[in-house]
Amino acid sequence: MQVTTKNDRSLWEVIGDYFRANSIWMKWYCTGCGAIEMPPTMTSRFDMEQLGMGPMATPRQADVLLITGYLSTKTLRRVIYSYEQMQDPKYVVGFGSCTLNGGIYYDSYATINQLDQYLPVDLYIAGCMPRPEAIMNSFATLIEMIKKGEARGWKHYQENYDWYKANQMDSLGEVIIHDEFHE
Amino acid sequence: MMGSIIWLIALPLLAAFVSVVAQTYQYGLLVVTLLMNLLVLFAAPQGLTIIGGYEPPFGISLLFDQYALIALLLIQVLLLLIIVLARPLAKNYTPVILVMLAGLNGMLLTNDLFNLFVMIEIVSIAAFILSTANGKLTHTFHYLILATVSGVFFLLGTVLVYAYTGILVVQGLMMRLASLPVALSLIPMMLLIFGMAVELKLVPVSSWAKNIYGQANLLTGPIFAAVLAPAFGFVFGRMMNEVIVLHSLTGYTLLVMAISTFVLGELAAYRQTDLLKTLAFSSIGQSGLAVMMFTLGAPWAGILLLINNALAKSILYGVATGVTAAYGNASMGVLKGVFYHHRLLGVAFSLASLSLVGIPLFLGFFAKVSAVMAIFSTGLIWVPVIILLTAIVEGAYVMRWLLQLWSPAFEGYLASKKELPQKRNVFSAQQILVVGVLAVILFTMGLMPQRFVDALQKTQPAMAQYEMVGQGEQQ
Amino acid sequence: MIQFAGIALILIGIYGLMTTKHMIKLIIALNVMELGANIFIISIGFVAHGLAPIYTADLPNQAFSFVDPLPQAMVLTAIVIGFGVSALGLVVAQNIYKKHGTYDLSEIGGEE
Amino acid sequence: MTLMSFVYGFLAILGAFVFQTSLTGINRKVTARLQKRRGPKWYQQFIDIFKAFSKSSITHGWVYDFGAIMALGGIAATVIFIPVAGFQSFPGLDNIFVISYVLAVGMLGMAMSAAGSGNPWASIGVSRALTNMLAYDIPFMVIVFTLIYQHQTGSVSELAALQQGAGIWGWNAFQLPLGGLVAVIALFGMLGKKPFDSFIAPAEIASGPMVEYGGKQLGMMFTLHELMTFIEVSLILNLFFGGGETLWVYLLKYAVLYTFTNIVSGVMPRFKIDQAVTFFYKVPLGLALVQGLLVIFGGWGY
Amino acid sequence: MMTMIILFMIASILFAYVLSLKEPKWGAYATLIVSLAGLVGVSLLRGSVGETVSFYYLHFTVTTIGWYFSMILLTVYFTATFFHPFWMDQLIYPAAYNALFLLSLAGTVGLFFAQDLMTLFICWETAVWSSMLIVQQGKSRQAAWVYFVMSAIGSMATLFAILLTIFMSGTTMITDAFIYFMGSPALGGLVFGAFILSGLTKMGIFPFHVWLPLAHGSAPHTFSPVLSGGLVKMGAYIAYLSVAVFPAYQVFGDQLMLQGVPLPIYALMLLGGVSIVYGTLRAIQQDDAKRLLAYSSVANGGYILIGILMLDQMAFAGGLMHVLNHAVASAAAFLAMAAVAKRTGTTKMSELGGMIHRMPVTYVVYLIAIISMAGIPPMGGFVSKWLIFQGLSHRGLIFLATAAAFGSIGSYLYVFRPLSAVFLGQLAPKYEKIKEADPLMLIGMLLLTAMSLLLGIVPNVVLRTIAQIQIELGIDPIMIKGTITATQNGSVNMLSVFTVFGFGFLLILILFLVLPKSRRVGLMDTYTSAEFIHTPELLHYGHHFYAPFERLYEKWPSVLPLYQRLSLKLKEMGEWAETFFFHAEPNRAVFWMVLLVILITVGGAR
Repeated sequence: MQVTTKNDRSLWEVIGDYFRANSIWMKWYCTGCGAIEMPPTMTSRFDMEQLGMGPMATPRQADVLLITGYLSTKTLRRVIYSYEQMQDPKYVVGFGSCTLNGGIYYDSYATINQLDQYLPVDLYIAGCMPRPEAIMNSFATLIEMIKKGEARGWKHYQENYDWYKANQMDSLGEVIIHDEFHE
Repeated sequence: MMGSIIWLIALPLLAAFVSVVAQTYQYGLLVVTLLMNLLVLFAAPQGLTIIGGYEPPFGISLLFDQYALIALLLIQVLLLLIIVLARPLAKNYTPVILVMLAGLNGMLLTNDLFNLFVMIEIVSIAAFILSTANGKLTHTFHYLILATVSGVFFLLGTVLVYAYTGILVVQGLMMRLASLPVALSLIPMMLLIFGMAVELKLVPVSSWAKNIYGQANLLTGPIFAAVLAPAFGFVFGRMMNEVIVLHSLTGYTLLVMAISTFVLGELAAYRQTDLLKTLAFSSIGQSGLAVMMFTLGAPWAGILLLINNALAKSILYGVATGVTAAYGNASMGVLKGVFYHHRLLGVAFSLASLSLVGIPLFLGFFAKVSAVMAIFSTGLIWVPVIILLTAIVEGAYVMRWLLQLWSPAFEGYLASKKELPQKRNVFSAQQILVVGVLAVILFTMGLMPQRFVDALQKTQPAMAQYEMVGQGEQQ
Repeated sequence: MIQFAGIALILIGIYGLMTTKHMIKLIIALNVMELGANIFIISIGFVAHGLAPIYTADLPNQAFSFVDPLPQAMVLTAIVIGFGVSALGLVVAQNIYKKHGTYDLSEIGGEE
Repeated sequence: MTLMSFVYGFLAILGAFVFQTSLTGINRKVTARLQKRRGPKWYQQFIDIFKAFSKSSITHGWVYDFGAIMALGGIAATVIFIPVAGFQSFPGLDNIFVISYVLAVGMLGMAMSAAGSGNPWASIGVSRALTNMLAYDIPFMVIVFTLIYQHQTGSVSELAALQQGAGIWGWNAFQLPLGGLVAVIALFGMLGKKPFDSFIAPAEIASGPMVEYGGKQLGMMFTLHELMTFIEVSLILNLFFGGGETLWVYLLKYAVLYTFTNIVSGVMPRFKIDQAVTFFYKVPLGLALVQGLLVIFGGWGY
Repeated sequence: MMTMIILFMIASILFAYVLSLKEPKWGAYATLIVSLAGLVGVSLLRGSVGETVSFYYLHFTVTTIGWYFSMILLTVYFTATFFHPFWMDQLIYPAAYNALFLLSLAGTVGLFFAQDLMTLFICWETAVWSSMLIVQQGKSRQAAWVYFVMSAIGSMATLFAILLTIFMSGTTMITDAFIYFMGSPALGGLVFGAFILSGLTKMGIFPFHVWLPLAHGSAPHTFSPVLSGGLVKMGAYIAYLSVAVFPAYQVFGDQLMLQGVPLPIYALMLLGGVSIVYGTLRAIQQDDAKRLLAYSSVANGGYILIGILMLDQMAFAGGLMHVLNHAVASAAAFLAMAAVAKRTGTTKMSELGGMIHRMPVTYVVYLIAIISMAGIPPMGGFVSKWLIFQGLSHRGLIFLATAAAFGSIGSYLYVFRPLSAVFLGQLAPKYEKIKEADPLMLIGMLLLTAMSLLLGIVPNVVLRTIAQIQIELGIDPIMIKGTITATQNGSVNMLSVFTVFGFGFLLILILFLVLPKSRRVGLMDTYTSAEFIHTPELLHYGHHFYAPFERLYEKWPSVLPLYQRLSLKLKEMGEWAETFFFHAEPNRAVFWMVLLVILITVGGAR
């Protein structure tokens, strides 16, 4: 796996990155128990809006895909589908141990262990579960990364699309499925 | 020789006797008689024909005026066309038809009240026999009983008139009767009215018409609806203008009977799902309308309605009975879309029904307009309201049938190459021609209504000289 | 007096016409009614002590009056017509009987 | 209609955008304070909009783009019609019906674009938005009819000018208190503020008409929302609160009115759409009719 | 000139019929040419106002209003004929269709030029029955029947009024006859009510609207535009006659006045208001696009009625102009639906979707049409609605204004629905292969589209004629100055509005083009909560578009059952009559006869 490190942004991209860093709209993919940490982060005690962050209803509008916990293979398909519907530049944040290494489900037949095998994760938040403080802290980090143009996972995904696709297919069989409800 | 109007009665009678003997030439005889009658009609001078040399108060006389001319012409022409149309059936009934023709002509011509009774009875008997052609004898029996009872009433009325006035001459009888005290003239007038009511199909004695008209065949349907009905209508018009004195009681009774005949007949027609039954009730209703016009002292509107109805009904019955015979049933489902195969018949039928309803560009419209205008002048504004409201009902059922008969399928059906119902043979080319001729007559009359109405109005002064007397009584 | 007899017969006929459904009886009622009418008509022309309205050579010379001949002529015609109608009615009734096996209209019902 | 008119018009659009967007940002802070939060920066709304413009985008076909352009174009044009403190780029075009119907061009464009995306949520959102419009516009229109009848003019600037000079009591909101109340309630509906915001319910129908927008189209929609807010608040301001004698008074009144709606909506729950319709037809429409009848037959306000 | 037109019409009917018998397509082209010739011929009549022609018992005269109405009608007829060649194989009686089409055209044009009342009625009925026979060739016989019956109710009332007028006044000339009633308000009221009834039924005003959705919805697709855009406008002409030529305001002068409107006229206007609301609500519910448009005609008929009945400077002009605007817009919308139906075979919105990707031009036609219909600038519909609003608010007719506002906003709801469900949204796979409508059809539709647009940008072209009509009637004409349309309480310059709108659009277009280009994705690539859906039909939102709103009034009673019940009652009465008076036994009839004889004898003896 080849990691791109080039960072020669044009002026427009620098300006764009400034805006993107200060306005982080998230699509929460609340797959696991981690989602329970989001409401306190959003409401008056921690108030994520002061960083320009906020939840969004659809992936089209969102900049960040937040995966809050373990991902079963069935869910992963949908995560990938959602990710591909997001507009560039887009960022993936893995939330909690489960996305990192499988967490307590590390030996489950139904979940995946490492999210970055399938999607380009820009930032992991470790912990089981991470507390709001950790979340706020890591988002501050993400903002810095975006500002500096270091959060380039989306570009990496484009460049290594085949590699990601192969991994996805390896684990899921097929990403877009025709399930029993249709046809 | 041919100049005498009496041939109109004599010729058919003669032909009737001959036809019994000369079976093979029956049909030809009928046609020839009718054609000769037409000749006589044009050749004979108008005026009073005295039979046997007795002056009017004593002997029988025939009155041939513009009014009689219109009626006779209508009847000869229609009967001629109908027997050509229904040739196979007419062959079996030639003597009856000839006798009936003699009776009809006599009925319209006679100037003697008792003679009128006799003629009416002759026509009735011929009609009974003719109605057996429908093959439903109970209905014939029904008709027979009712017509005879009313005939007895008419006879009694005639006799009473004679008893009170001493004369039986139709022309001018009203003058004499009007001078009688009301209590005296009431009963004969009422008896005369009821004597005619059965043949005029007035409610409540029109029950026979439902089945006689409603199960008619190609011969009886047109004859009953287009020949007998207008003939009796014309006779009634004559009676209303020359004989019958309306008092407030009889006048309003007659008016109510006429109106309820019109309204109830059309309402009953509205609910029918059988084409012939619908037409039967329509005939009843139309008859009520014409009677209403004569009652209200607007004879020319009545005449117009009678002519329109006769022409329209001859076509409607001709086509309807023909189609019914071919397709086996007159119900809505069976006859759906039948005109798709019979375009010309369909066009004639449509013309006739549009005219019947009184839709503009056709004769019926002018008839209806004349009727309403005539009623306005009597001051009874509510009567036109009833007429027009009922006209909606009439239009509704006629249009329902028209739409049903015309549309075999919906838009795009033919493009999808689906099958339509089978075509069956209804009429020969000759028969279609006859229907076409009738339709053309009706249509042309609608094209020049003004001339036509003017001609009718010319008959007005001659016959309405006593109108004011009756009106004075009525109001 | 004879007029009332005629009217009574008419009423009897009408009663029959309204009540029975038997075809033969209906025709009989019709005949009774016609008979009544005929009697009534005759009575109209009746003149007490009148003579038959026939001019003959040996007419009495004293004052006399004819019976009105016209009603009689009418009755003659009416009887003929009545006869014709009755005959026709009976033929029809018989044919109905052949077809349906009854003379009673209510048993036949409506012929559709 | 000179070239300068167009320049003024452009400046009006720009000014309206800048002013309203700042105000929105401030009001986000106000809302946050209501909820005991710190809230975003006052220029957060600008960042959000520009960020949307900076992202890549997708399109679902030409009507998706065309609708968006038509929407924003129509709304931008409407801004030009709005008289601000008596100033108009194109004098004589400020008839109230013209404004409210030109506004509809924008809404139609947006609806078209949203439905053109093929997403059923967008269609549901549009259906709710239109229903909502049917609800709030009728009472508002009735009051507008009353105003026109009373003053015999349909020009917004004239109606605004007529209220000035008599101090605060000259405002229609106080002259016709029922009407003023109806207008303010209708303003909530127009702005899509709670409790009448079911058509963009994010958790239920994924933000409704906006569901498929991302990138520049989303940015355009945000811009559209700011401009539309400007038009609607200005309309109510001109019709019922006397407009403004000078630009500053106008902007001040505007800010107060907008903040007021924002504060109220901050503590409101949300109506279902049929509830909104029932509410508008029961209370505001009734009040509006009563007000109208009082003015027309009772001679109130003369 | 006039004689030539009449003779030409009659000849062309026969010609088209014979030609269609030979080859239906030629007949279809003949209708196109004939209606074009009629359009040109009538447009030349503008200069000869006052010319009279008698033809048999029919008398015609050229009037400004008649000219205006005929031009509208002929335009609609003309544009509809562009579709005829493609429909000949769909029809069961193509020859009759072509002939009746021209006959109804002749009837309507004759109606507008009628000089006397009989001619008026004859032309009216001719147009009615000929169009009824055309409607019959569509999807439903019942529809044609209901159409005829409802028309008959109106026309019989009108016939009554006409005959009474002729009888009372002794003249048949329209302009002279009605003056008689100035002296007798009671009779005048009766005549007014009866006369306008046919107009009400034809326009589909509230209790008489039942025929309209049925007939418009199931007429042949090529004739629905004519019905909605053309024939309905005959009713507007009757309304015009009964308020402007019939001295209604004078006759009702001693009645209770509501804001300057006499109570009877106000009541009629309220009916118009009810039609607006009712038509709007029902249109929102429909699933069939044609029926939806038909109900929108009901609503728009309400506007026209209110406008014309106002008989003032503003709303009257608006009403007359709305006749034109709605004719053009509605015809275009129906034609667009016809084009869709031609390609897909259905007009049911729940079965369609995504047509824009296959028929973009048709879509544009429909879009412009509905913008005009909803009264959104810069299309024609706005100007007329604006004038009506101005008039209403000037007089302070608050309930009517409420209804008008409801209809106006409500129209956004219902016009958007076919736009969304038929043209936008997901394209079903079975329609993947369909093509854009035929160029000839497109020409017809685009003509109407161009007209809608022009009417919106330079409405004064038409308003000049309307001002002329107003001057002839002796009321204040609408004020026109250059491109400015002015009323007593406000003015509008549609050209400026259009320019400003174009300016805004241009600005945003530039912004859009400057920003990076978007990536094209498929229609199915939409946000579905990450669910995989592969059936476009399932992802199409076409059923019960406004379900929450519809639920509020779905239980409201409909009017049609009332008529059905009435029809049933009539049938029951017929059955009753049959049982009592037409019973198949002789005894009963004898009983009745004798009973009556005895009763009269007894009555006479007393």
